[in-house]
Amino acid sequence: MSKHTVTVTVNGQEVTREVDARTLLVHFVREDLDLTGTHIGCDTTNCGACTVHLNGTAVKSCTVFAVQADGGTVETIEGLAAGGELHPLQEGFWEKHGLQCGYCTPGMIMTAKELLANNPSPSEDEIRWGISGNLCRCTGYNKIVEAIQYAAEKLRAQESTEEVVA
Amino acid sequence: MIPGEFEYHAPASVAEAVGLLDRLGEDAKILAGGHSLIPAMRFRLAAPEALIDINGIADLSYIRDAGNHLAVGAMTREAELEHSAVVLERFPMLADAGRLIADPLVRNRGTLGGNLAHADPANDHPAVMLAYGATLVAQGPSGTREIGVDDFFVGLFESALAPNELLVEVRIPVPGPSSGSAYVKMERKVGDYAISAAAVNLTVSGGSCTAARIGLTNVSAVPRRATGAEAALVGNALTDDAIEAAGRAAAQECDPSADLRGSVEYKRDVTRVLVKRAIRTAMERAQGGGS
Amino acid sequence: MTHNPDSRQEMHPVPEGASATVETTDDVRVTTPDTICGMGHRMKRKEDPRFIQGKGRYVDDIKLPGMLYMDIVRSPYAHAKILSIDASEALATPGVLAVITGKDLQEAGDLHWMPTLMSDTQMVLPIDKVVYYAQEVCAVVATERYIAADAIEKVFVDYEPLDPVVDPFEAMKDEIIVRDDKEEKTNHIWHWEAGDEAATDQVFAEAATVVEESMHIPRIHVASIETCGMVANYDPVMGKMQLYMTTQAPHAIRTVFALVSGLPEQKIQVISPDIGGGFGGKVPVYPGYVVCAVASLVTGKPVKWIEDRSENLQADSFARDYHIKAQMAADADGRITGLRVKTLADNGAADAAANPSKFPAGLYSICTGSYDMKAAHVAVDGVYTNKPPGGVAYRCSFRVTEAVHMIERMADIMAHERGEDPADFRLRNFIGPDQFPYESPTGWEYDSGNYEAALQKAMDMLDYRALRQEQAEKRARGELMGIGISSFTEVVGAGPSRDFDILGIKMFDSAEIRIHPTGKAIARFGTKSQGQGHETTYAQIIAEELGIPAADIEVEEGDTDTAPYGLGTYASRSTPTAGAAGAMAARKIKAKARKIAAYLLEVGEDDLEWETDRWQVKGSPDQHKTIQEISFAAYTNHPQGMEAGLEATDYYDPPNLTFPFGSYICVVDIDKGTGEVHVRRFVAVDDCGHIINPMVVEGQIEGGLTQGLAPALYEEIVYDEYGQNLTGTLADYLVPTAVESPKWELGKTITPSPHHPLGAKGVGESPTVGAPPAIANAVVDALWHLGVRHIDIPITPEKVWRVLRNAGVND
Amino acid sequence: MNVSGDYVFEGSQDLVWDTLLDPEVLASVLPGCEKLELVGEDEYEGDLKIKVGPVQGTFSAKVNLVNIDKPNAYTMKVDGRGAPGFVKATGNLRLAADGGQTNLTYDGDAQVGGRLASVGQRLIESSAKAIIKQTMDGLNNAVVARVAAEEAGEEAPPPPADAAPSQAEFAAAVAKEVAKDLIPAPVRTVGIVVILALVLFVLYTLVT
Repeated sequence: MSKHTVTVTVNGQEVTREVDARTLLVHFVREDLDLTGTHIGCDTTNCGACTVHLNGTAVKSCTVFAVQADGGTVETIEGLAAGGELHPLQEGFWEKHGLQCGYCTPGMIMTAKELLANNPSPSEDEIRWGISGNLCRCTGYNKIVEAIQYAAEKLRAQESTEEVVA
Repeated sequence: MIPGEFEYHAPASVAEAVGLLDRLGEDAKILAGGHSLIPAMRFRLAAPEALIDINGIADLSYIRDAGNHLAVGAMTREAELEHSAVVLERFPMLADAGRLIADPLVRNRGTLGGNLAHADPANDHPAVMLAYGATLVAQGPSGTREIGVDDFFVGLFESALAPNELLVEVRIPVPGPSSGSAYVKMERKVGDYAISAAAVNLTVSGGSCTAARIGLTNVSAVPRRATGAEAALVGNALTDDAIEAAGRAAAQECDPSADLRGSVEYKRDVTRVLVKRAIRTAMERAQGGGS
Repeated sequence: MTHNPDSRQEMHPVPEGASATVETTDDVRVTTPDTICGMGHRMKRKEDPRFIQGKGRYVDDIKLPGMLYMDIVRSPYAHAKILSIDASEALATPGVLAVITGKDLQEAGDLHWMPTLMSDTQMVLPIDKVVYYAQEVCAVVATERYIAADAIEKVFVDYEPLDPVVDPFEAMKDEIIVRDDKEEKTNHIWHWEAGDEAATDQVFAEAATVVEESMHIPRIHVASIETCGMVANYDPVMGKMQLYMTTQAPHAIRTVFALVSGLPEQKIQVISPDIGGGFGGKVPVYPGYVVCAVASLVTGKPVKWIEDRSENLQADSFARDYHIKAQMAADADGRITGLRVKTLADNGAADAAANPSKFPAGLYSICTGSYDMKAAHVAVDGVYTNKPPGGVAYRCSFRVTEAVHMIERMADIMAHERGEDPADFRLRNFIGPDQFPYESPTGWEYDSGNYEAALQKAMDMLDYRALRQEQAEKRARGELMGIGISSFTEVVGAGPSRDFDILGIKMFDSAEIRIHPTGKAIARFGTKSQGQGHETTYAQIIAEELGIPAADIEVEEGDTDTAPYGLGTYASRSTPTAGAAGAMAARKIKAKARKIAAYLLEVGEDDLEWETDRWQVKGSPDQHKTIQEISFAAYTNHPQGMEAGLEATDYYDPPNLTFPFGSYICVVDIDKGTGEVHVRRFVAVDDCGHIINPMVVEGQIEGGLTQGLAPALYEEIVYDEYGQNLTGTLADYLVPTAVESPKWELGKTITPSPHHPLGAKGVGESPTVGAPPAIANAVVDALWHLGVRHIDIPITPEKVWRVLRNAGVND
Repeated sequence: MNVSGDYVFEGSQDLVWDTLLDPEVLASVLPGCEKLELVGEDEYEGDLKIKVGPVQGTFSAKVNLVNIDKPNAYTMKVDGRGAPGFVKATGNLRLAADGGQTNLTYDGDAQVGGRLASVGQRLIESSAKAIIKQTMDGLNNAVVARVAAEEAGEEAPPPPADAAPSQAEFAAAVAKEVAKDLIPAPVRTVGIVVILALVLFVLYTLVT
């Protein structure tokens, strides 16, 4: 029925595409923009494998229409390693074996990124509740929590050095 | 699962949204957070011909201290309520519920207005607003009107809103001195609907209860207050027996359906236990200086 | 089909010279420096960089030019005749190219039926009747994913509903026949036995105490976060069929597909890219795969089919569903003397279990577990019901979870019946460390074990005796606390070719290593990781053997055009089979390297000794050639008369399976108001022989523990009496989140396998096998004094609540 | 799922029996009923468009009435099918005159299947209760109207013009019914025949 032109800044780059009103944001990211790092794992908004940031907030992109992102910003896993340098969360997941099959990892990392932005030194419980919208079937979550704690320390360390420098 | 086609409208103002509702009638649906509607559309169990996306309307998302009540815009996201200082400080029952709705990612999109207007007996806000005695402000073609929460939930997924009316604001009365409130929920796992939940708002003086409002979640077709449980408390000393009597009254007056979350008998007894726990927490909060 | 147990007595002779009683230690063996990173190092995984940057390549990420999309119309009835399929409106939709029905498959060469892994037959698409809810009925092929999704809503199937049979015990009465395509009109599929019935009866006759219990291990689902899918790409010009698919056993699928479709096997390439978790659910061939391949054949274009979550949960990848009646006998001293087990296996509409073909009940006869007893007898019957076919070996070496749950629950019931502490009861009944190799009464030969050491370590880790004291004090105050133990033994690494095959293909596995002139290497294997970290662990095995740094070894799997033939990854068989093949292939390379070193150093081969990464002259280590120098020489200066190059392949046929074990202790607190069970602590001590990468092993155990917690307290596929699946989405199939999953505490002991080249055993499944009974035992332990002896998993709050209220216990 | 209950109708047994078996009255009472025709000996066919909350579905329903013992009892078989799924129900209905009223008791079994049931399982029972109550109220209104008409000597009034009750009326009916439950009513004697609501509808909301 209704076709819409949407202009979205994706990982810092502005893109313009024609979409159906019903095109889900997750399909827009995967099929129209070929950013296949965002994954689909369910049809009931439960698993979180499709988590991206929409206008700076972590959302499940399978339950948002692409047309709702018009004029906004979307950040996906592919946008995290700025300038070839891994984000502390990517480093943490690698260092602490926070992933096995890798399918839930992009969504898990995007959720953790917002969690740490809101709460720079979360407790174990706050991390577990913070990622309770993201299902993982391989790891049993212990090492995901350790990976996020690793990233939190590194980000805090970076913060303090920046304060010293600034 | 892929939704069917529909016409998409993104009004910039409430008036424009209400105009669209009026014009398009029953085949148009409001799209707020969308986390109830979109999954139903993906399973083709809902196929509205048009969606009216009200996310673009600026002045519907706010948390304002309005003296004797907290004014919350209908499009306020659950996550904003969850992290709001005034809510954490002076509306602990709302804060209790805010952390237990679905999961953190859904709370970034789900809205207070959507949760209430949907009138799903399994949603958490209906019971909380019943216990607060909130007022809901609706705007239609001919202006706005106030609906008391006791009259808002009419049927299974049926609110008192007319087809061409939009919920725009929720007004939550500031709890009086020496009052205390709590929301206690039991769910099978994070993100599930409640097996049962109790929202209890008490005013206490000299160890006895002078006022009580109690809302229950997911144990009746229509969100309603547990008037029997309230009656068991008001005017009595808050002894263990009175608390047990209130729990029993709630268990008897609710009307749960059997499903994967439990049998009717089990849900009634859980309701009894949760009402008692919510009463005790509310009492502690009342004695602790009220809120 | 019955199976003669006696023929399996001579099953596993241990090769001469391998001493079975091996030392148990706690420390991980490390013989190579960090730079080489052989066995025992906590090496960061080589596969992670692509996953953490969203550059993994899963089946749904694959886009080919002109690719079409397929979607499937499914039955809303569990049992119904198909009167007609009206696809006219769908075909009239712009973008819809074809609707494929059972009749089309029949005409395309009788492809409407296919063999299952257990040599039964399964419908690809039905012609006259559907036999389970959500069964595939027909498929729509369209130019776009969204158009295909619209089109399936416009196909109208007229059904005549029939009464379904959903309860397996009802099914055994043959009042309703599920499979009327079979000549013998019965639902009874097979009967299978193991162990000596007469000896068992004798032991029961003499027993001082007999305990009996019935238990149902409910139907559960793999629910890996990626569902199943395929991109079939048939090139009509070259006659070549490329199948990108989510399969854990690409080679076996290629052979079966060749046999069924008639396409020549060299023209079929199965590519299993990155898989988003398999856990056994991606072993079988599902109807969607076959229809997708046929769609590509028919259209001459690539066709993509990706399951939705609800299709996956409702139509495939289910596991368990065993109805068990068990009896245990013990003498007056509390020694277990015998076990008698009767079981009914609900296979659904076809025996599509993923078992080795000689074992219709998988390795269920491991059910005597870690205990030394005189006699045991197991009898199992398989039956058809109106449910999806299966069951897969979900993170379990073919029915070992069902066996271990039964024996560990029975051990706890016997201990409690005798008023004994369950730990002391187990310590008395364990197979002693000096009894290995141990001949079990049901025909298994356990390679090595030290069960006391593992249980003692777990008890020490959480101060077991103090916990019992705390429990007693709390019980006196009316508080409910439980402590549960599970001391399991697994049998993994299928398996010796004399007994283990799938559809006749022997269950060896393979590795092929090729060293390049600059000393780097590429190694390909017949297995297929779905997250287990083979690209890292296999590299560490080769690094251990040849001293080539693991970082310099590229590991590949999953492409049948390049990888050597193998039986795939499931049942914790990768390390025991393909891992061993990697070691053996490396040793062949080391032998050739010795000849080249001898030639370069102008000494005899016997004058040389191997040291980490070089051949050196005995007594003067400065005279040596590193593996890198030897590799360069293999292409630039190899001895005349010897062929150039440095590579080897090995097809490893394990002489025996491996028997990992462990002891888990779980502490629970019970909410007397709501019946909720809270897991306060969970300690897991595992023994899987020598460890390749401790970090990866920890990840396998923690992941497996959460997949053991899931069926113990949360997950179950529920059918109503009409065969309707009521838990068909992740909103009702309760996969635990990080909040439900406890902070697991791990410990280890190391008892090497005497016959495995690296002394290693499989580990991926032990936690999923061992955890459920530990949790169930803890809950029953907390309630035993209220008169409850057993509660079936999942132990929901309502089940506990009913026990409490029936015993007069209130909040 | 077992569905049973009772209802009091304000009219004589014969009058209610006739009201009940009049397809026009039925069509006006069943929620979202767009058409209901008598197509054979005690056999009806109709289309029902059910809306509860955001979820709606169109069902084509076949209804057969069997073991009819006029005006005391009969059994109704229902087979409703649609894209969202299907409903198969059997209802045994018994009437007993009680002074000026008629006392109905009904019990039956309803099977809801397909996507509807797998996704909306939690709401099958509450939706069924809501639809049955709404149907009974509609029938009682029709009965009361006929009684009034007979007393005034006129013809039985045609069913209200707008055939299908709108959403708001549906809601009001349910609310009234639920409110009635709340007030601990004195034991009500129940009189008149009612039709078991044919189609159970399930609202699906997954996650707020």
